[in-house]
Amino acid sequence: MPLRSFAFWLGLLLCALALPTAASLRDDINRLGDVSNDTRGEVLQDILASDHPGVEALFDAYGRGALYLDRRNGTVVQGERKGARYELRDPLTGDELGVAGRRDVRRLRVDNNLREELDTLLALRQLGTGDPDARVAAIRAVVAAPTSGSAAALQARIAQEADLTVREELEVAIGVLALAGEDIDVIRRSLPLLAGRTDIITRGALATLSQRADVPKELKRQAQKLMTRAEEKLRWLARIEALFFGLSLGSVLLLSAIGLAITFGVMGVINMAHGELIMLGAYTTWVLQQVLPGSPGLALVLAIPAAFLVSGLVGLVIERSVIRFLYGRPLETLLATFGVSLVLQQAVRSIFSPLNRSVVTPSWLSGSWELLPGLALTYNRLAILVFSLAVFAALLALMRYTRLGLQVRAVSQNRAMARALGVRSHRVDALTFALGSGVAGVAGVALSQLTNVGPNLGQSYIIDSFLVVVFGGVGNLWGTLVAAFSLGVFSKLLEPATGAVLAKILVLLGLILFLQSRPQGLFPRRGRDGGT
Amino acid sequence: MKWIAIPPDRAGRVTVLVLVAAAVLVPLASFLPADSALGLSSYTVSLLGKYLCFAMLALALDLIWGYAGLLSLGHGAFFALGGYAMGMYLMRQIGDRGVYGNPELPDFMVFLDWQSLPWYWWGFDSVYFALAMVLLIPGILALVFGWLAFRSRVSGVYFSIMTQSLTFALMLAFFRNEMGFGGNNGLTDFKDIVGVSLQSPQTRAGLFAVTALLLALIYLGCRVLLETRLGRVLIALRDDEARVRFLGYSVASFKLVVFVLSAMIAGVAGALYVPQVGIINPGEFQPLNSIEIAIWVAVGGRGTLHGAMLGALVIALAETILTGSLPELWLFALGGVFLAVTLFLPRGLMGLRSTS
Amino acid sequence: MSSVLDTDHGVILYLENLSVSFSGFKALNELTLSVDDGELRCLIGPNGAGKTTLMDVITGRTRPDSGRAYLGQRIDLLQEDEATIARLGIGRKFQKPSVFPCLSVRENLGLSIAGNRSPWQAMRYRASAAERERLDELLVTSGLADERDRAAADLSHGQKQWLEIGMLLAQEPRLLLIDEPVAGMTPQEVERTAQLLRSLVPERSVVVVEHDMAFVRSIARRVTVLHEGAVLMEGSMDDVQADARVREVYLGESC
Amino acid sequence: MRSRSTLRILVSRIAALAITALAFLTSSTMAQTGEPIRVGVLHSVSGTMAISETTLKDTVLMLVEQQNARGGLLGRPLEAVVVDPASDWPLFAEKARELLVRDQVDVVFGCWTSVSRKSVLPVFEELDGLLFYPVQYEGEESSKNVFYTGAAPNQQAIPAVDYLMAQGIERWVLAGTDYVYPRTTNKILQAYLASKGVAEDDIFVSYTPFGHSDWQSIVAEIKRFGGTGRATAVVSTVNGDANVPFYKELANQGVNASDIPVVAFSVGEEELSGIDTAPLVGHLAAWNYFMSVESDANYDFIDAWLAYIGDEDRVTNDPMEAHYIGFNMWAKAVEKAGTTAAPAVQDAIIGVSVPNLSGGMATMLPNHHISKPVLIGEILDDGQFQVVFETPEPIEGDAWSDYLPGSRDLQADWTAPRHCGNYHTVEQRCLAGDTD
Repeated sequence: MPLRSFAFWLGLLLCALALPTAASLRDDINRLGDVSNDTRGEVLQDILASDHPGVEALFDAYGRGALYLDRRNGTVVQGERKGARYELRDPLTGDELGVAGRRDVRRLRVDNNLREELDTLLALRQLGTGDPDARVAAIRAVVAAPTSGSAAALQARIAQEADLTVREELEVAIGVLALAGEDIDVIRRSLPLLAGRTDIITRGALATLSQRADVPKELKRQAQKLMTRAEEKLRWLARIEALFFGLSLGSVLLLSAIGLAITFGVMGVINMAHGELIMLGAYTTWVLQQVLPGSPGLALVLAIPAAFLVSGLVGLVIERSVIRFLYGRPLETLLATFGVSLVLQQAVRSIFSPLNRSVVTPSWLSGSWELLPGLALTYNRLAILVFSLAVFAALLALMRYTRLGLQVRAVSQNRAMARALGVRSHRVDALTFALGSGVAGVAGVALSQLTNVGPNLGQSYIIDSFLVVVFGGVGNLWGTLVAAFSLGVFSKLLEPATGAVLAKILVLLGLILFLQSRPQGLFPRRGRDGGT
Repeated sequence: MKWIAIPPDRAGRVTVLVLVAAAVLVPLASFLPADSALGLSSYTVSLLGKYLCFAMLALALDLIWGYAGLLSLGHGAFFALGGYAMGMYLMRQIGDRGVYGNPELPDFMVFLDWQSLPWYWWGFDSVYFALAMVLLIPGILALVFGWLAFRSRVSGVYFSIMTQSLTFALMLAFFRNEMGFGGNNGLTDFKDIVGVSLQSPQTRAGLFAVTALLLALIYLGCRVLLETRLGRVLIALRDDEARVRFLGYSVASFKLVVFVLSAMIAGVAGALYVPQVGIINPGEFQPLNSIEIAIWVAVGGRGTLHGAMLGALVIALAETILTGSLPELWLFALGGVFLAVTLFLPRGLMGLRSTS
Repeated sequence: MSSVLDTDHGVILYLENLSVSFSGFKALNELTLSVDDGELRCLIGPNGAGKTTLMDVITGRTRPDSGRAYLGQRIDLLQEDEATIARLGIGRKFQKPSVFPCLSVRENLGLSIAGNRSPWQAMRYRASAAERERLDELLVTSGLADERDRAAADLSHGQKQWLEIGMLLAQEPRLLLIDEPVAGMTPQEVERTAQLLRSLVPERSVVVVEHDMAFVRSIARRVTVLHEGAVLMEGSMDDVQADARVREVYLGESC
Repeated sequence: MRSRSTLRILVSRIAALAITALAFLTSSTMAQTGEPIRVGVLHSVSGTMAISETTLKDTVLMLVEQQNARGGLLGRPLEAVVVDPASDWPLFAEKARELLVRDQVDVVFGCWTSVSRKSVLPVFEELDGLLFYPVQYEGEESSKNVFYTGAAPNQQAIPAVDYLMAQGIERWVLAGTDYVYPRTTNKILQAYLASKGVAEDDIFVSYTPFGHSDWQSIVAEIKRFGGTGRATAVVSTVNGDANVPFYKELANQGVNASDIPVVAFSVGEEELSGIDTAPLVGHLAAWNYFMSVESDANYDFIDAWLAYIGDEDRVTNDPMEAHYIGFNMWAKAVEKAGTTAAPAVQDAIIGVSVPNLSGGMATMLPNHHISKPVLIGEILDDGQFQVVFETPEPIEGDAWSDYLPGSRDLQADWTAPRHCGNYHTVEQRCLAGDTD
């Protein structure tokens, strides 16, 4: 059987090589401009069979909706909208074909069904090419949307596949496809292959099988059992996943609060503009991505120091122009910095428009890392978790081992004594505030990967940030860390039972109650003056 | 007219005089044709009524911030709760005139398929019950929150942050439709108050007069209260809390009394605000609103009740003007005012007056 | 309330094995001390010896980790908060003058006059004739009769210190704790303060913390030296100054 | 006597101060040349809703300008009066009163959120003004004074679900922000799906707060719900800022449009311009208009808009089309009635038909809603939508849903003789409330 289908494919390949000429490929492409759903498959097959190197790019453009019918001459071209005009290119070669007005072109209709069709066609083609990961992806794509030839193609591939993991994937894929088939024996043989698999496709195939009327009871029961076992495994994985979600939320809280842990915690400045400093960091990311249009990833990495500088500088200006006149008057600082926050918000609105800006997620931060089938941790969350810990460690080291850190601690504990010892306390104040602000900016870079970059970004984090710092114990960096992660995990454990809204309310009320009984937070700073 | 002389200073007498005069003259002017020299349109009357509610709210905050040194950044919560209590009464007044003609349930409950009126809506058919709730709900919340906070000596910025979290939590809660307060839309489409139509110019004029007179009364009451030993203790508390404690005063109970009182005044302001603007919704719980109250007080001048009221009027009027003509500048202006007042006018407009 | 204060055995303050530590640092270390009724006692000791912490413990501001503290025979000070302790009869003067700057001298004293301290009473309070008389008397005692209507903020440093002592007296305490009363005073003011303090005993008991040795010598019969959170020695000023250990502790300290 | 005159001076001064302050605002609009027809614009240009509403304000201004270029209406020029309710709901009521009482406008185009409409509704009814409301909403309302040119649930949600059912979807996630529009829409959809034989276990409802940013758990739950092997779709009534983190999380957790498509009712071209669209490709939206609609009317509209706003990268969207339709309907009705007086326009406008931008005609119905086609679009990489389905006939907007028990029997009809926003067809009477 594998041999026979191999011959079939070989034959197909030969036909493909022999028949189409460049001219007929063009015709096929132009036929896409006016083709019904029923015949489209054939046209696509023909185009694929031409084996032209530009086909993949063509299919990709088609799937993205970038193919247009040029109404002036009836040809199909690739187009890109630039304002009111469209820049046209040859879909195969990429040669420029001039510009067209809105009325000159019509987009070739694409939808999810077509995209799936294109993906499958390309996947079949890629079964034998690329690295093992790409082959696995191709196999999955084939199984996700099987066509009549899929099983045969997979069978043909398995004989040649050398890589063990890919081979296993192929076997499972063939098994999954077999479950949908008529042959009871094949089904019986395939079922054991699927034991332990938790992915959606397998479970879907099992579920369909267990519903079928034309299958013996005993097979259905076996499928049922496999499903139950998979579900049990998934439940466990869900618990691990929930923990990860909690830690991830905690890392966001940590990032948004950690700058405040410096300005508020160490210096005692109530900085209501903290959220806006985060926002500035996020906008810095956006600006850098505009400056470096082709490489969003590089822009993101560069944004980390850039945002630190931008927010740090703004923080420095705020400290020098406002806060330094208000030391020892915390409530006045609160009001004044709130004024600053309004001004910053409106400034951003006036400069960048009130609309949200779109920060691109680089490809290496998209998607997820599949730890186990059924347990995948998203890269962006994972990266932010690691990043938050790195920022924390850096700050901790800075406070503990550097001269500035020493001076900051000295000034915050006994300003007069520190000054007597020659510490220039004003300079330390300014630098500390700039440091806390800069860290807020860095947090903004990370948050731009998770949420909207808009003028209101800061507002949504300010209350949480203060609560985290107060909950952890003012002046205690470790407290901030513990507070952020415990709040994150706690919210995420509550959420399934109560829903997101109630979970948030309960966490807030719980915090208020906790702080009423222990106003000093989890790790109070105990000193001679009793702290307050 | 001797009772007017109770506030010993001129500013106090002028404040009361202006309010009483407004209570009489604004309603009168509203019945003159709107285009005559002294005539006021219904729009202006509601606008002035709204300003007075804000002034009352500012007064409430000044009582605890200016005198007892407690900066609540959640006073909007008490205002909103008073407003909701009044709103619930106004909803019950609609009766079967809602769009579904259901005599039992407000419209928003009908179309979300509620079967019966939740228990916490019981009693709001009665105006007396509603008025009691206007005072009691903010009062009890302040009592519980204050008792917890003051007992464990939460003060200063911690108190501010916590009150802010409180109003934030309440906002989220009231946004939930399952709470039974109309969710995001809140309560609206009111028809009558104590049996008379809310839309009639007489009612509008009456509401304005009641607001102005109540504000004058509350102002007087607060002035009298602050002249007593209680008032002295509050000022002492603001300036040196430890000393007061070592004099043997139970600081917590003094704070609690004035906090509850202030919350109730805020509740009354909210209750008067709702029928005049015609809607109450969870947006009133926004932390931003509460911070704005602090700005009114800071602009007018802390520790002088009339200063706080003046601050509220000035800012509200400026907001009306600026959001109309230069909306983009409004936040710049407001932010600038925050900065300027804290940096250059620590005693607000009142400070300006006493130094010149 | 002060009726429960029972000094039958002649002791007004009894502290036993008090320990307080702040993140590892022992501010008080098994300190034991007693003060007799009607005594004027001075506490001296180098910086960090635990003098202020000791006052904090007595007045309820700091809770000790262990130990006992009694006022008279029966009142357990560790069970009460600051306000109650103040009402029980302990008055405290802080190192920095602590008066209410926005209130007048009269009002400052008026607030301090013993009486019911509840908010409800405060709302209806009207000064009785006796209380007004007492107020005038206090104004004279603290030497501020001419300043009665001035805001406390406008007083000189010394006047603020006297006002604070006057406020303490208005509370009618049995025991006064006074932290560095003469720091920053002119010699004349120091002399007047010494007189004032001497006039308080023996109706009241007074504990004074002071660095100014001349001043201590001028008022105290008994002096307690604290060092590293414990009592180093106790005796007359002469004994103290003759003691080798004390000198060693103070070496480098200017006195 | 003396004190009384001081009082009078005081009060008149205060009143005069307030009046001059308020008059200052609109001094420019008070010009009396040629008795212009005043068109009020009640859209927030500051605050949280400015993101969406500023565009609508500009749209109305453009329409007014175009109308003036055509010679105005009834031989009179049009004059726009813009106020800013600043995304503050009570302020909406105040500004509506300002427009109707002080500026004496003849018609108002405005509001976006339901709560802002609810806030101004009593004002319009009291002062008998006209309001054109351009945004899709939950229905359950019909006022004599309001014309609803956005979609009612049966013009958006139900056709979208029908389309997905035709695509083979069997399990449904109804994900929404916790406020009235999603709650009502989901109630209607639940009833509708049940009527189509969908089991209760195959529907999963989830609500989140405004601006929700942490979607990890909910997306994981959606994945689990959709992981049974039966085709699943998400019907999203998630509002505003919460959409970006929602779609990002979907993409990162590997939920693609081919596995679990999401159909949204409040994500349009304008919203997409603030989102990285790459991971969204293939997800759907249901509207009555897309910028990508291929018709000459649409091309003209887009060209005019880009020229007016002076920025070639701007987009058009559904609520803009609603204003376009509403404005033209009003203009036509005014011409038909020969006056701008509210009662005459209310009578004249019913039955008026104007072209919509997707090529057909929109008609004002007796229930003050309009008939228009429903389009389903799939998101493309460039932030535009590919129309994948269009109802063959225009759908008539329903004021009262057929799928809610409380409103099934209600009907709105503002033509004579019924003149009623909530006529009960069983009890055969007009329920109290909206009658005059």
